[in-house]
Amino acid sequence: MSTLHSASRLTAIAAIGTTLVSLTFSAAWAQDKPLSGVTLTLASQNDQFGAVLANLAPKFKEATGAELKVEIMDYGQLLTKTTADYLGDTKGYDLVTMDIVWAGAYSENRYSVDLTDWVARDAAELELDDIYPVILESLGQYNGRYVAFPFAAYANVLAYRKDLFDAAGLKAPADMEEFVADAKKLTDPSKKQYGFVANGQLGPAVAQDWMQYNSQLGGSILGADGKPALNSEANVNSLAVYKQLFAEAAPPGAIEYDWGGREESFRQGLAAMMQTWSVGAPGYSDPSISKVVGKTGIALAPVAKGVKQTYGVGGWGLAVNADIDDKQKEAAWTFIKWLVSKPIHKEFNLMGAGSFMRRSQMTDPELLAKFDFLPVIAETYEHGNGEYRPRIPQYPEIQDILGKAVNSVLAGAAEPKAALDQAQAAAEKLF
Amino acid sequence: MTALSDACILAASEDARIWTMARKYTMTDTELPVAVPRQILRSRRDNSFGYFVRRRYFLLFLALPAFVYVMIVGVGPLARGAWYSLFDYNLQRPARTRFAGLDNYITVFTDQSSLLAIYNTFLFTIVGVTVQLILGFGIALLLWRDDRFNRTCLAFLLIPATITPLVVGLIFKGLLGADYGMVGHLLANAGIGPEGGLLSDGRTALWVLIAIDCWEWTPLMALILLAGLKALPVDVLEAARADGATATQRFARIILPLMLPSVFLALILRVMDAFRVFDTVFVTTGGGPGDATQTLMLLAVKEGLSFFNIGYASAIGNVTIAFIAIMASILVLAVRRTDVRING
Amino acid sequence: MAQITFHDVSKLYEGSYPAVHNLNLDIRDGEFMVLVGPSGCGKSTALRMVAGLEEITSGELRINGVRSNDLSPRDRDIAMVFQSYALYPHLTVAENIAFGLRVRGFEREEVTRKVKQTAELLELTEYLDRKPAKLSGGQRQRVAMGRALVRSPNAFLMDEPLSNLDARLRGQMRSEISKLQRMTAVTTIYVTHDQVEAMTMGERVAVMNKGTLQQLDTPRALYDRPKNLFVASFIGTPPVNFLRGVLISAEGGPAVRMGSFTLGLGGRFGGLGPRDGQQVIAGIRPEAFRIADGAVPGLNVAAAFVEDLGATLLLHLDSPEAEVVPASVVEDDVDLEAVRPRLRAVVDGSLKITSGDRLVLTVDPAAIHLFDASTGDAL
Amino acid sequence: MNAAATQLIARRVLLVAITVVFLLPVAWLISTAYKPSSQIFSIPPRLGFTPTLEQFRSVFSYFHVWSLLKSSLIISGGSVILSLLLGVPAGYSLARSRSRLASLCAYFFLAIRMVPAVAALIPFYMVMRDIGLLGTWWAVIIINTMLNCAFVTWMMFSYFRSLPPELEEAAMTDGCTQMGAFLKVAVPSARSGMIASALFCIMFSWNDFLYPMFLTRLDTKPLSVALLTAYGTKDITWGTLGALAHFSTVPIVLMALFLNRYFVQGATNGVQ
Repeated sequence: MSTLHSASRLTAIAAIGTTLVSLTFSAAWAQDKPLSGVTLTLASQNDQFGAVLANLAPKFKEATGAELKVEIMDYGQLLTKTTADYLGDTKGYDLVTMDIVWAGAYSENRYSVDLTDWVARDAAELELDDIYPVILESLGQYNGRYVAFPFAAYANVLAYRKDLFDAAGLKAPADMEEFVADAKKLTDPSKKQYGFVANGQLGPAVAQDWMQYNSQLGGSILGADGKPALNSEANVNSLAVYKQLFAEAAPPGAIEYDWGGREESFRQGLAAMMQTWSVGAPGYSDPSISKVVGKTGIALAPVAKGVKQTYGVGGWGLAVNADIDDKQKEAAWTFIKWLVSKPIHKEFNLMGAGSFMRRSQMTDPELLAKFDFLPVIAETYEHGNGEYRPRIPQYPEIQDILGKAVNSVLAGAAEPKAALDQAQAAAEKLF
Repeated sequence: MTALSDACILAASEDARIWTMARKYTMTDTELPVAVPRQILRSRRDNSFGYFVRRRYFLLFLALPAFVYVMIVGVGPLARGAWYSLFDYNLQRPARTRFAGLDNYITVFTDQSSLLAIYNTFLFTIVGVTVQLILGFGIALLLWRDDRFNRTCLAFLLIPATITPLVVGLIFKGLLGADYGMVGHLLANAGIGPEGGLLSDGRTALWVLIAIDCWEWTPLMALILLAGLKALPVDVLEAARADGATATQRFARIILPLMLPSVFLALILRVMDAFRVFDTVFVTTGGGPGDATQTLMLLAVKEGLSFFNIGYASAIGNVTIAFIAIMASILVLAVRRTDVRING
Repeated sequence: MAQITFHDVSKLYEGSYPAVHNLNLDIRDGEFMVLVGPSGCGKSTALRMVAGLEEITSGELRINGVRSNDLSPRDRDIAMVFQSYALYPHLTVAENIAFGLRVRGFEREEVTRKVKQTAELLELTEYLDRKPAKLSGGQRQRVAMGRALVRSPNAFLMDEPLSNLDARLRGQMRSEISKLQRMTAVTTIYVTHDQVEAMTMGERVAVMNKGTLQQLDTPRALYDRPKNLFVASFIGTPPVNFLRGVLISAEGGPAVRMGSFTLGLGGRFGGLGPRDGQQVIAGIRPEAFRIADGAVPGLNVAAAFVEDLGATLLLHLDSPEAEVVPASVVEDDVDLEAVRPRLRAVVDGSLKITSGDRLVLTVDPAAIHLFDASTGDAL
Repeated sequence: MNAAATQLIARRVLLVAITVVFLLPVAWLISTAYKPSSQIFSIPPRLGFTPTLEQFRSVFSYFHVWSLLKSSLIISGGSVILSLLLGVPAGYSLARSRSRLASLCAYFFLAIRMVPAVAALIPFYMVMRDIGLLGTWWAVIIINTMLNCAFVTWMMFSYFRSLPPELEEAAMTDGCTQMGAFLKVAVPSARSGMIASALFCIMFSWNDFLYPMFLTRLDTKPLSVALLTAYGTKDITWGTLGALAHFSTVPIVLMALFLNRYFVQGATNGVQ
């Protein structure tokens, strides 16, 4: 009886104690975490980093007290919904992942908070020197002002099948001329073996891939005056080469491929070479989705002879919605700083985001152990070019016009010159 | 709109008449014989106006919510859209907005992409719906007899129509792909069709899309026609059979004329939807290759929801509405005419 | 129980002749009133106006002396039996019968009791749990009756309630409805296009045509003293014969001359006076003809064909002498009449008459109806 | 065997063949959802596979499937209920009205149904923003209801016109109020018409993605929008799509299978 009695008393005291302790603790938490009670909504492209961002949310809450909700959307949906959000001042999203090519539109319409002053203020905290200048410039700035802050940079690299190259006694192509020749050599439709694969699908897919090749073949979308020069001789030639590659060295279905289809065909062993964003590279050695584990190599993207040795850089910045109130803006900036900080960004990449952008990451042994292609990326960034796709406000329309032109050429419905002339006429109307 | 305002006016004028009557009769009320049932007396007092006026108000009251709702939620935004279509108006470049008059409409009818889109949309609708009507009628005739076997068949046949159109597009994209697609691979091996798959060639892509639409909607067509068949008067058909009409004669002379209302319903529903085709095209070809499978809705969605070119997108939308309305009117007229010719 | 009065009631539709035109009709408490006429004559419209299903354009409808033009059907407290029966397909027989009581808020036990009683009366007890779709035509008709009978309404309104039944069932139900009406003594308005139903069931019958009341009378009076050509032709089977004639003064007093056949009218008109020479139409019922035995002057006819009905023969006769006028009634039952008007006579079934036989017919002057040839009204 | 029996068998064989042709693509979609990723893309494509639920696991890791399903249910359910509440009375009213403008009015409703989504979407978006419903289920329900109730009105107009008015007249002489006659007699006897039009509405709302894509947010997103997202994603395989498609198609297919009897009945009266 007495033991029972004392036991219950003990329980009571313990209960009171815990309550008191938890009370003090939660008060302390509230003090420690400046963003308690804040909820940030992030609109994310459904690249690899999307899921990683969502997975990092609890960690961010632990660090700052703020809730992070990540809405992952496909490219078209993301563009449409975030633009609608900006235009309607609906404050649906606090943070938006901004494709490098949207920078012009963001800047012109003041969709996002100008982060320039904050970047300058927090330069030390951000460790800006550790981030490649090309990335800061093309993923974040437009006309010298920060419309977003880079968080996921991609390098355009050459992915190739070492085994096939070795078997044919070839080395990874050093320039575009070799690339074309090798692609043809390694094509054997009877064995379902193709030398090359790229995006052929109507829309952004074909436009972006072609712009990549175009740049490496010496073409340019804009002329020296900043106006479209789609039908320049260099562009017509490069489109002819692109068409030739599709006709002679690509899997027949490539005309319907977007990024996913292209990667899939490489992972399935259908194609020997492709230029691709570095972000897909880890997938080649994942046996659950890849049939070419251990047979692939990553090299610098080849550039045509006589063309300046620069490599494509792309990726995403985080923009802060200009419509939200100041407290939310501060919180959003806090998140950006937190995410790009050295330790978190390393973890971000370790979790599979594929978004390397700091010099320190290129030599980090832990990362290197997992991603052996980092030196290639480092080299790409050193000579990076983020402007081969013009980041002007009219970019979406130009991309659409180009996509249609290139896709028609690939489908055999038009000749390169005629298609680009027509595209040029359409593009001029936008200015 | 007109019907309702008409009813309102009717009710109002009726109102005045009733009031004078009511005054007249309240005087006679005092002289009522005792035998009058209380119920009648009570209702006299409760109702300030007569039953038939209340009947009109009642019907009006039933229709009004839907009408008001549609006006507010539908017609309001549409009217705004019609207004926008007169402007060169891009939400992303508000500074460049200017009154454009009919320029947007002129563009719709001169621009190569939109002309092709109009052509494709009509081709898609007319060929698709015609094929669906013929196949659907055939299936409906097969399913006519009402037994368990046919009911089961019908239930399964309806599955394509219930599948999300987005998924339908994905299914066929997956099946027809030249490299991994089951059908695409077979065709490639047999050397049939373009090398890159049926959807990758401008000469075949639209026909494939029509075929997909037929796959998806023929069963629904069959369902509506079957419903019409089941509503046919049995005695007429039996009389025709007794008169010794062959199956073909019965079909051409009896069934087809009597089925006109169902055919009309099926056509009007399908034409409306086919003309607004979007989902399946969006995921299979996205309008490509080039502009080969561009449709009006695809173009409108791209202009409106990707480029926020509201003026132009609204113009395309309005042209689409106009085309649908014209086709629907032609259908209505055609059916009336045939109906008059057959039924006198 | 109610008295129902139509006072100058009209129903107009835009762009067509009045469906009902200045109808004056007084239906007494407890009376069985039949409205009869060809289709489109306005009888159903009149009935529906009583029920409150049709709006009255002008005039006054009184139920128990109260102007009821603007009362809702519910407030009129009448029961109606529809031609299509209008049974609620989603309710069982019992629920169908109980419906009117339920919506009027009767107690549950009372409803059950009354439904049971009514079902017994109509021999529907074993079908109470069935849905209407599972009933035969006759059973449905009885359910429709039951729905009316279960309440004690001001009046029963019946709109061609028997027209969907076969002939035998119809005969049976005719007497049953009459019986039930007498039993309940509820004022009843019964609409039909069938003059047999009208004659056998109605205490009084209102004959309507083209929206106008032609004659309101007892069945016997309608038969004996039709007010105009329409009523004469509508009432009686086989229908009356019309012969064109002219009134003359003959030796034996006034007479009507029809072609070469002159028939003395006995004392019926006294002196003709101004009527002498008036164009008339003579209506002679088929059963009024007698076959003359030789000497007597009569109408010479030839039998075109003979229908042997057992007890009687129905003769279709061609008359070269007199001009037969087609009856102007458009009736579903009596077709082909207009094609070639023939005289019809009903004679004793024992006579041996075959087609082609030549006969002489006479008529009792008292059985002849005379109508003004221009107005069609009885003289 | 007599001619009639032979004919019957021929008809049935033909029907089965047609049904199989129509179902083959569906079967392929279903099968991809049970294939391991490595077997979906094989060259040459093959029929046999090792069944696995891997794709379903992957769907659940990418998407909040239950939340998507819930949104889809709420949006279609809400819109169908509202559409019936608005459309059935309106269709009844137009069918019973003696005004010559009634059928014109019915065609007006049909015309509303034809409106292409883009034409109304952006203005509607602004309105929803102004009244603060953006991102909620209500926004989608409201606009879907506009289209669906227009359709229901038109369909029920045709349906009620094929039903004799005597039923309601009988009810009113039996002592019903007008509302009583409508609710207790007209509505129950139009059951199959209502089920048929409800099915059409559910199919529309469930499958529509343009409106919800624009008008919903993370927590209110329905399945159709997620399908769109999945389609545009590089690392989501066909199998995962196939598995996700299960959730978006199976409920509707089941509904159609169970209710197709009403479909036929409803359409039977609706077309006359």
